[in-house]
Amino acid sequence: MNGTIQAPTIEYALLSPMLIVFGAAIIGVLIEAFAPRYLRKSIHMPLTLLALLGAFATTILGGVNGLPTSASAMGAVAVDGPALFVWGIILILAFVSVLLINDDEQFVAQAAAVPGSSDEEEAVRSGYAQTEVYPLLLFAVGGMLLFSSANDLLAMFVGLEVMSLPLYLLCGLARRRRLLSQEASVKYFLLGAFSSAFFLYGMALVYGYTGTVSLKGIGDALGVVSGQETLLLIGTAMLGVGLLFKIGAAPFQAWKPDVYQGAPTAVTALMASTVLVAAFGAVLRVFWVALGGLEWNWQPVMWGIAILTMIVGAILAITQTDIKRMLAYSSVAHAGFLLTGVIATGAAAQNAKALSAILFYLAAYGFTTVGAFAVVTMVRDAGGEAGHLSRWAGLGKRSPFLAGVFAFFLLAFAGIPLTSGFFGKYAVFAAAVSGGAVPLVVVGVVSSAIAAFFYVRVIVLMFFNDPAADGPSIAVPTVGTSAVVALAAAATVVLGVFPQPVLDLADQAASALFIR
Amino acid sequence: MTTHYLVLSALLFAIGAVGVLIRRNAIVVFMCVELMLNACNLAFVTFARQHGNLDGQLIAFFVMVVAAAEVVVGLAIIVMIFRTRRSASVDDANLLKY
Amino acid sequence: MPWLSTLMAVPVLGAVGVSLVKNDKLAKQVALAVSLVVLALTVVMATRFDPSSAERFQFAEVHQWIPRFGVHYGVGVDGIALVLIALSALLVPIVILASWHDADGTGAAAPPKRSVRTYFALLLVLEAMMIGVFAATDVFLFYVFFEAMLIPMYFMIGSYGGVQRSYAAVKFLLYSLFGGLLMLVAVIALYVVAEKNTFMFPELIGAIQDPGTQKWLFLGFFIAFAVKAPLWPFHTWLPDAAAQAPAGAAVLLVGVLDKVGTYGMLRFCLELFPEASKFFTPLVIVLAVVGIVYGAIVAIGQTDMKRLIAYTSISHFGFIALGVFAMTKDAGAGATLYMVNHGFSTGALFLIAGFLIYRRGSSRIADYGGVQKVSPVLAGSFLIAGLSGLSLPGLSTFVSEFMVLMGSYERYKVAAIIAASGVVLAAIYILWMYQRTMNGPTAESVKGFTDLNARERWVVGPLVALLIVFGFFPKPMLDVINPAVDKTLSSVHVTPFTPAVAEKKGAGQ
Amino acid sequence: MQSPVEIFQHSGGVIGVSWLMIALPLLGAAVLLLGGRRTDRWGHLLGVVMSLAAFVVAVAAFVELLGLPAGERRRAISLYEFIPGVADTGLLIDPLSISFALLITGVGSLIHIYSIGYMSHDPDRRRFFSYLNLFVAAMLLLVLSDNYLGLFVGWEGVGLASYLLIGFWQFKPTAATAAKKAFIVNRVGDLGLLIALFTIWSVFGSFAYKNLGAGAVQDALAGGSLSQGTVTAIGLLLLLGACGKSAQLPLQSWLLDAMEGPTPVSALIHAATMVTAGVYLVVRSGAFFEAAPTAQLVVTIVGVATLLAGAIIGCAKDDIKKGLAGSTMSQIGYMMLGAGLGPVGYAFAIAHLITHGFFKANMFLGAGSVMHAMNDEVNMRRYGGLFTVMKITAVTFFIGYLAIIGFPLLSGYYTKEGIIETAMEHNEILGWLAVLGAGLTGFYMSRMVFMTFFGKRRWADDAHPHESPSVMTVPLVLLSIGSIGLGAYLILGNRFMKFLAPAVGLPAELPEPHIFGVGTVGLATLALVAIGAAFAWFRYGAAEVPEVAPRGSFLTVFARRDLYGDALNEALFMRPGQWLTRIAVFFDNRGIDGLVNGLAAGIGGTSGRVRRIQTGYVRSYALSILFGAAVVVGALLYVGTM
Repeated sequence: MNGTIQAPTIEYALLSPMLIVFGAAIIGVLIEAFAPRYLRKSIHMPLTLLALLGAFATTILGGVNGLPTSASAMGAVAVDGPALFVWGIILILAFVSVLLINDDEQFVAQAAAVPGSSDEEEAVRSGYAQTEVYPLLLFAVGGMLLFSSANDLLAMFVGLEVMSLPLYLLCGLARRRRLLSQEASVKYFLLGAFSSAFFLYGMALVYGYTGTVSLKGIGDALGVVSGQETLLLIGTAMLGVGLLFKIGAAPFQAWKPDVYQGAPTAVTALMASTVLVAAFGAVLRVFWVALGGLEWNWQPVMWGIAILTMIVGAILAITQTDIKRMLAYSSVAHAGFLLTGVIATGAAAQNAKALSAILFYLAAYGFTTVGAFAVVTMVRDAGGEAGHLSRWAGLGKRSPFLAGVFAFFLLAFAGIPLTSGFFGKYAVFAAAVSGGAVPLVVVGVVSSAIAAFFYVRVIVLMFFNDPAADGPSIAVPTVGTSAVVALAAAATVVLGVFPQPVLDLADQAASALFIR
Repeated sequence: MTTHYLVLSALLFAIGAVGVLIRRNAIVVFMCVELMLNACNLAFVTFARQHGNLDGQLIAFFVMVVAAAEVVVGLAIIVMIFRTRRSASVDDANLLKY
Repeated sequence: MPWLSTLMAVPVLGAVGVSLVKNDKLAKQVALAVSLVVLALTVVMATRFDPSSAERFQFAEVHQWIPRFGVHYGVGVDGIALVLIALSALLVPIVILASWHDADGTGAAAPPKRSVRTYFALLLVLEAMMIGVFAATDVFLFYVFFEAMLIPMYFMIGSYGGVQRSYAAVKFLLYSLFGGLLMLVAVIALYVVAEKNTFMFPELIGAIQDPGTQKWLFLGFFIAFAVKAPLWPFHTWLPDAAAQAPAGAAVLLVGVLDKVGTYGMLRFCLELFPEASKFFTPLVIVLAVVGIVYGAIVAIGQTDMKRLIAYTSISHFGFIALGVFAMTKDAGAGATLYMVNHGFSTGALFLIAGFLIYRRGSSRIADYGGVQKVSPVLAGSFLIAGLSGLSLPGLSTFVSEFMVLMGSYERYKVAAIIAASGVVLAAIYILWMYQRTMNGPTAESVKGFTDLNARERWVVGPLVALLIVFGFFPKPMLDVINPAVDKTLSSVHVTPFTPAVAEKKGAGQ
Repeated sequence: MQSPVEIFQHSGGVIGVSWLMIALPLLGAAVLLLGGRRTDRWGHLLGVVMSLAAFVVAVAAFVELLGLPAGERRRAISLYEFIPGVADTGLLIDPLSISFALLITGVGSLIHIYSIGYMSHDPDRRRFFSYLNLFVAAMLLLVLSDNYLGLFVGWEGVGLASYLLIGFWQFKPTAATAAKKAFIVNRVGDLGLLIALFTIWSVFGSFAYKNLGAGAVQDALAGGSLSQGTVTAIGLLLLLGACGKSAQLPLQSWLLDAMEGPTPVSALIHAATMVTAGVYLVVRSGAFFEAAPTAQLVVTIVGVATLLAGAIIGCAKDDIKKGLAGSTMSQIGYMMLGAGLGPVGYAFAIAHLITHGFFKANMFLGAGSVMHAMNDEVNMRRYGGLFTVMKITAVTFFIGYLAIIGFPLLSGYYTKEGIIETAMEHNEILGWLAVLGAGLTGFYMSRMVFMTFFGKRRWADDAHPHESPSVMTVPLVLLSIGSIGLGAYLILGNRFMKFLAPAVGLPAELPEPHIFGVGTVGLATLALVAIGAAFAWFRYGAAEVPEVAPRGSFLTVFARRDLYGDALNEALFMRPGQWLTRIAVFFDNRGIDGLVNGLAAGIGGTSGRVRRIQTGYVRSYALSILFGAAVVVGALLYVGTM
């Protein structure tokens, strides 16, 4: 026992995406501290974009250099195929969302200023901008990267928090309807903290059962340790609660509609797309790698949750009157569809199939979502964005193109062939069927038939109804926004017509499954 | 004998959880969450003792740090909404529903 | 030359062109020209089709599309597909000509003006998909077209239809979508169970052996087709959709889109799941026969022309389904021929009804009377179309209906006899409608009617001509259809029908 | 007993081109329909020419057929493949079909000519002639086709022509309704015919007469592939079809309404030709009926019932056309009776059919001529004493009258007498009923003649009767000549029976027709006819005829109301049908569609209720999370214990 501690080995090359993002985030903080206000935005913007691009590039590089066979950073992070794929999606979607965020209409001038107070007017007049959003966003993204690739529960917990905390704040920074925004932020924060406490306690119990928090360790331990099954099961349940909360599976979906509606739409876009991706990365790791041996215990429960999630999402969305709220419920339903893939485990080949299906679905869904919310940001009236569906009536006549694109996104959500959504659904359901979960798939298609109703309803509103007299105007989109819409639409088309390349990519990523 | 500690942590967690459900003041609700986190800490330390490895204790430190960060963010948010609404009651904030 | 791909590409490009043209009139002309080109190409292709050839699907093209799912871009036609493609290619230009003013808000009680270009672009897109769905030899590709087809039709009903249009459009879309999604499950399961790693139809024949699985998959496919066809009791969307859709769209909806259902039964249900098909035959036949009688009776009770025609179609789809599931050569060929003839007949009925509505601005039968006096040609063509609806001998519909009934009688006497009663009911609903609209003293509101103008004559003329020509000389079509039907039935393994006399002889030897 | 001879494939000669008989009138119809108003000026002439051309071809074919030895007088020519593997389109020229062809084209041409005059004032005369040509073509296809499918096509074709012509004055609601009724009632019969065809197909796998001869049927019966029950069913179903077309009970109701059509139509279609198609069908299907005695018996019963019903109706009608229609029903009843009596009967039936074609057409056209003169007055109570003003019409009508009541030596006498005699040998009751029918005929026809041409003038004030133009009277004359001599020519020496033999067979022992029979039956018949005529004279000749019909006895009312046939249909089919329709429509909207919409509404409602759970209170969300957590824990533990 000599006092020498050998330094941990860190695979900087592999981890560089994370490091870049975090580094950029910290620099961003420093900018907030030192750069003059009028310069900040013009520095933040390129910095953030560059950071994300760089991270993406290094992610690709990591993929090209061949995947490591063992976890990195002393087994804390597993930079494996799925991780890289998920990172890739997250980074692109984040990049896209940043283009949305770069819009003064989105964020409050000064969060500290009380709504309607004199100092808010002051802040608005002096053209302040809450430029902290950029570093916050970078932190959140970094958190996602860690969350989705963590190879032990501690790292995962840290990632979870690093991802969530900035988002709590971002939710509260809407420029219009600040009360709603702040309320969303509070709700998200309290419930998020509450759920992460569950995650933590579950982690503690699992640790108590296995004596380790590394996923690999847990997985191995399940085989050998015996007795105190209860401890393990409760632990599993609570871990599950923490994670399912993040993906908004029923009955933990309550926060989603409120938060999605209240938050600035750009942030909603970010959350709706990237958080789901990251969370599913984590879910898969925990339930397949760590708790794979417990399959027979958690699968039945997961069945129930998946079914409930699909149904609740579909049914509740039908009567929504706010477009963002409706999309929130739709994302609940989609989380349910994805869960069918999580359940479809079996032999290695089957797992790979399911995994790649989920990865493809995430990519497809993420793009469409960002696009849809981008369109939402453009439909405005006096009070800011025209959220209420009735205001969308006859949009198809006022601006056919925008309405057409939005309709296209909706059809993709509904899973109509020749859109990305269709192949996403198909892949997941196919995996589920070959995984023997046919009843689940039947529920899936039934609920997506129900879901189709409210997507179609919006189309009816936009195209078949006559415009409201004082209907909303279409904001002249910023370059960023229009770029986002274009990109999302392109992705939805391409993935809907030639999904093969992305499917291959997902297959490669999934072929080796998760490294332990 | 570590069982007692575990029971205690479970109790603390339960108290925290119940607190979140029944208290109105956002600050207090938040405190209850902190209480739940600390219950977890206790559990970690206990299990660390049980297994005779340091992971649990180490995790406890991490949790404290995270909790601290959470406090920072949480208070910021709560203060923000308190200033607009002149109330810290979580029940007042229910414009978003159905 | 990749005939089928061309047939699909031309209308798609045409649609792009039409939507780019700025001037409405020009757009219409472009659309018409494009559809005529497609028709011409189809005719040329048909002439090069060799019914006697050994290879089943001709003009076949197979390219990998999504290897990951074993999906190919696989197209090719046998006799059945060919005649249906020809039907589509023929109806589209006629519909375009007939819908000349449907979108530009003229005419009595027309819906408010909508984008004309969009309407005709949608028509062309729809045509491409209709051709695709019949040409697809890859089950997945078929499914893709099967679902995607809904969208253009949905918009055509929804934004160019009558007062109730959005209700009708949504009902149509959701109903079909629901069926389609059930089919999706079956499609997936088919792929998984067959373990052929391909969706190519020929390779999937006989791939599913286990009868239990067959039954489930059959149901998945069948319900989708039964909704599409539509078969009783999945039919209630059709009257709404057909009544609300503009006449042209209604023609394509009832004349072609719905045929995809019966076509699917014949092509996929029978061949992929022969055992299950035999197992469910009694059920299907009951549904079909009920549909025939029920549809006819409800049609008699209608007060709205388009709804009436829609219900007659429900009755007719009963005949087609009966013919498909009787699984005899005559019935099968009859059913296929029926699909085509019904396209002509119902097409003509809807379009002429459309002309009436365009003049009078109402589809209520009670608002007409004595039209024969003021516009005899309109009335005359309406009568011929109607008579084809009650399948009068000498019109092509008779041949198909006769073959269906005769072929069904070979196996299911009772069913065929009950179905035959539709012959009487058909006379009632058609002639009663004709009497109420065309005969009797001329109603005030009808006095000002003009007779069919040149454009409208060009719309009706070809249809009537085809009805009569194929009524006396159906051989050309049957020669194309028969071999295909034989192949189909041969892979279902049903014992072909032999007359009692011949049987005895066979026994004697 | 000698059965029909086999059918030979034929080529060349006139028979080889006998399809022209059908093609020419069809062409005429097409030209007139497509030509539109342009052809108004000469349209009617084209119609006549086409019909006459067909007649010429028919005669030529007839001559050529006679040139062949009796054993080869069944010539089939195949034209083209109609439905591959099912049936070809082909014609069969044999004594039976050619006699029909001659009747149709001959009488048809005369009526065409007559119509030129009769329809001269109608703006739509061209359309009328196109329909007439269409009818001739369809009727010829019906009788000339060499297979049942072709027959069915013609069968429906004449149905269409009849529909179009009854409803020719479609602006009259009564006409339109009558036309529709005729078509629909016929369809009921067609249903029977269709099913008969299916059954024949399922047994024999063919529709061609050459495969369905007596031999084939007997073999099938012997071979066991055709049960007695089946062949009886075939017979009855064919009969049902025949009843529809020939207005036999129970499908007679349409014929009287059909008189809404222009009179030439009533003469050609609803007296001379189309309505006799049922008889043709029964005779043509002799092979089946002879194998099914039950079916044959039913045929005779239907025949007798109808001949009495028709006669009774005829007795009470004041509308001259309706009266003639009733008589037509009755006479076809005689033919049907004959057709049910095997080869002997066939000959008499067809012979009566032909003579009836002449004298009934003759009388209808006469009636038309009268109406023409009385500006379309049809009520005989407003006629009377017309003999003086329109002699030709009166005389020709009178000849027709004598012929139909069976006045000795005239056409009707021989043919009707033949049927009655044969029936008598076959079954006394039927025979005597037929005799009774003859008596009734004597009464109602005399009544008609007396009310129309004799007695006091009861004309409307604005009526100025005058003889019709020669274009109308010449056909009357020609037809009346046929009404005089044709019967004797056909019957004496069994000329017609022998001629028909190749087609329908020949009975073992032939009857010996006399120029004037003195058998009991013959005398009885004459006596009854005389009584009937005398009674009619006493009631309508000598006595005053009231201008408005008296209420009349129950029997009279019964007859006026067509024996309550319509009332019966209405009670049994129409009203229930209407109810059924209403119920079905209601069920469809509320029931099935209600279910569909209800489902949608249900989901919506659920959604509306469930979303209330989302109260907006953080704490309730937290509760839901805690609750969910508890459930998950519980579930996991539960699963774990299993």
